[in-house]
Amino acid sequence: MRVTVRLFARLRDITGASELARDVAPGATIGDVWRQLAGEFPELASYERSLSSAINADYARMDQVIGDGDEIAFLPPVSGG
Amino acid sequence: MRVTVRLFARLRDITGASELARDVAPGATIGDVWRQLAGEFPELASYERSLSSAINADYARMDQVIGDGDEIAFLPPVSGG
Amino acid sequence: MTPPLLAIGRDPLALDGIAAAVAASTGTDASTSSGQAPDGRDGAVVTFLGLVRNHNLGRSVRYLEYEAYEPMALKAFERIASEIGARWPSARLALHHRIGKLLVGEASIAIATRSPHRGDAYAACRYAIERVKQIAPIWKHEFFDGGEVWIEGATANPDDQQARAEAERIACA
Amino acid sequence: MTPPLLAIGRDPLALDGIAAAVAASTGTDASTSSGQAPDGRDGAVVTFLGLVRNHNLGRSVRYLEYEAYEPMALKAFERIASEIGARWPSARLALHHRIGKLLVGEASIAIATRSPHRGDAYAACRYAIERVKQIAPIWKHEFFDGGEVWIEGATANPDDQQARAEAERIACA
Repeated sequence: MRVTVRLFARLRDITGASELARDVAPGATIGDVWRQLAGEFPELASYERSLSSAINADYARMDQVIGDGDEIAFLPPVSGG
Repeated sequence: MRVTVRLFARLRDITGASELARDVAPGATIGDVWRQLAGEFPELASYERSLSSAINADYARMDQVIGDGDEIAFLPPVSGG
Repeated sequence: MTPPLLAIGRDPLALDGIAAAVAASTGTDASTSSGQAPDGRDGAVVTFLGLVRNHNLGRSVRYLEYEAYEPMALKAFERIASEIGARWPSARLALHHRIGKLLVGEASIAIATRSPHRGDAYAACRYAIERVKQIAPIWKHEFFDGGEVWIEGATANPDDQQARAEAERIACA
Repeated sequence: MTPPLLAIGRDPLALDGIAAAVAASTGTDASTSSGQAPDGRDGAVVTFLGLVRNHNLGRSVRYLEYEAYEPMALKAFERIASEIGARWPSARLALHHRIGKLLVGEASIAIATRSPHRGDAYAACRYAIERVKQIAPIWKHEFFDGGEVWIEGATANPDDQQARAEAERIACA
């Protein structure tokens, strides 16, 4: 199962990519994707507590199960306005 | 001693004039001018309690003594904005 | 030419004009203008437009006529700018009031405030309109279907500290 | 052509544009637009501009770069419009956010609200900016003399009722 991962602001700087493709197991949650990424990019770990996440541009909890082709986004604390 | 009296909004409608010249005795107060006018135009009397007054475009109390050539203004409750 | 910070007159009001006026102002109090470019200090601009409504107290409004004691109204605006300078020292104010005949939907008053932080700009802008309604010698004559009436509010003496405190209470969350 | 009520993009923001957008909106909730002329119902327009400041936390700011998750930001704006429609049913909202490189003094966000009475317009306008700062997936990258830093606020889940109540508390005097 393949998903697109979108990364913003400092998360994008850390990973060096605004968009990544990742293979995940069926039944995987957003949290599983996050832990996989945090394994690749240890600097991400400090965002564990302040992070928000989304599926297909809607806020979603880390325990939400994802589907094939979903767009997963990880959002550091926002600073718009 | 001669003063100019400025009247606004409904006070102007009642008196039929936006500006009147009136002779007053030395030592007269704004209140004296008002009572003189209210004698001429009895409809003014209902404004006794809600009225504001000014001398030379500055708010002033009814007991303030006026001088020759002053511009006295009587202001009904305001409704700008 | 930059519009004046405080004005009363017959010309239609525009948001851009009032915002340009306050943007051109500098200094530490709201009543000071020097025509200089804004200096990057301000993070917030708040504007208010008061519009003529088509209904008032159940009456169908056709149009309004605003009348003012103009030199005294300008003094009232200066007083309001000075009060804002005392209460919100970093805020700047521009305030234009229109008089004469105004149709439904037209703006009778335009206010703009700027300050480093948005809380002060919102509060100063709200305070300005509350104080205009309290102390500016301006009156609206309402022409509605079936008649006309002078609107009379509740004049506060500008030195009435209770009225001023009420305007401040409304302005400050 | 009337500007959209809710938008995010790279074009400079203008007060007149946001005011025209909200003026063209009609209907009973802030998220509805029909392009019709205003109907004389509204007596108040409040606008807010957020400007890039030259100083932040003691740093001399050279410029900002705003980044957004655009489709999700638009959804956040729609949510805010809907919240305003629920809390202030007679208020209408327009909200434009700019992204990309912004120089000191330029506007990053423009908000306009209209309503029959000024209290609702002020409150809805203030609520909108507070909520944007809480829930819109937008980030500022600050470039200052000597370095750069991503600004990180405190994201609130949009369903976080405590954050929403706090925005409402700030908005309502």
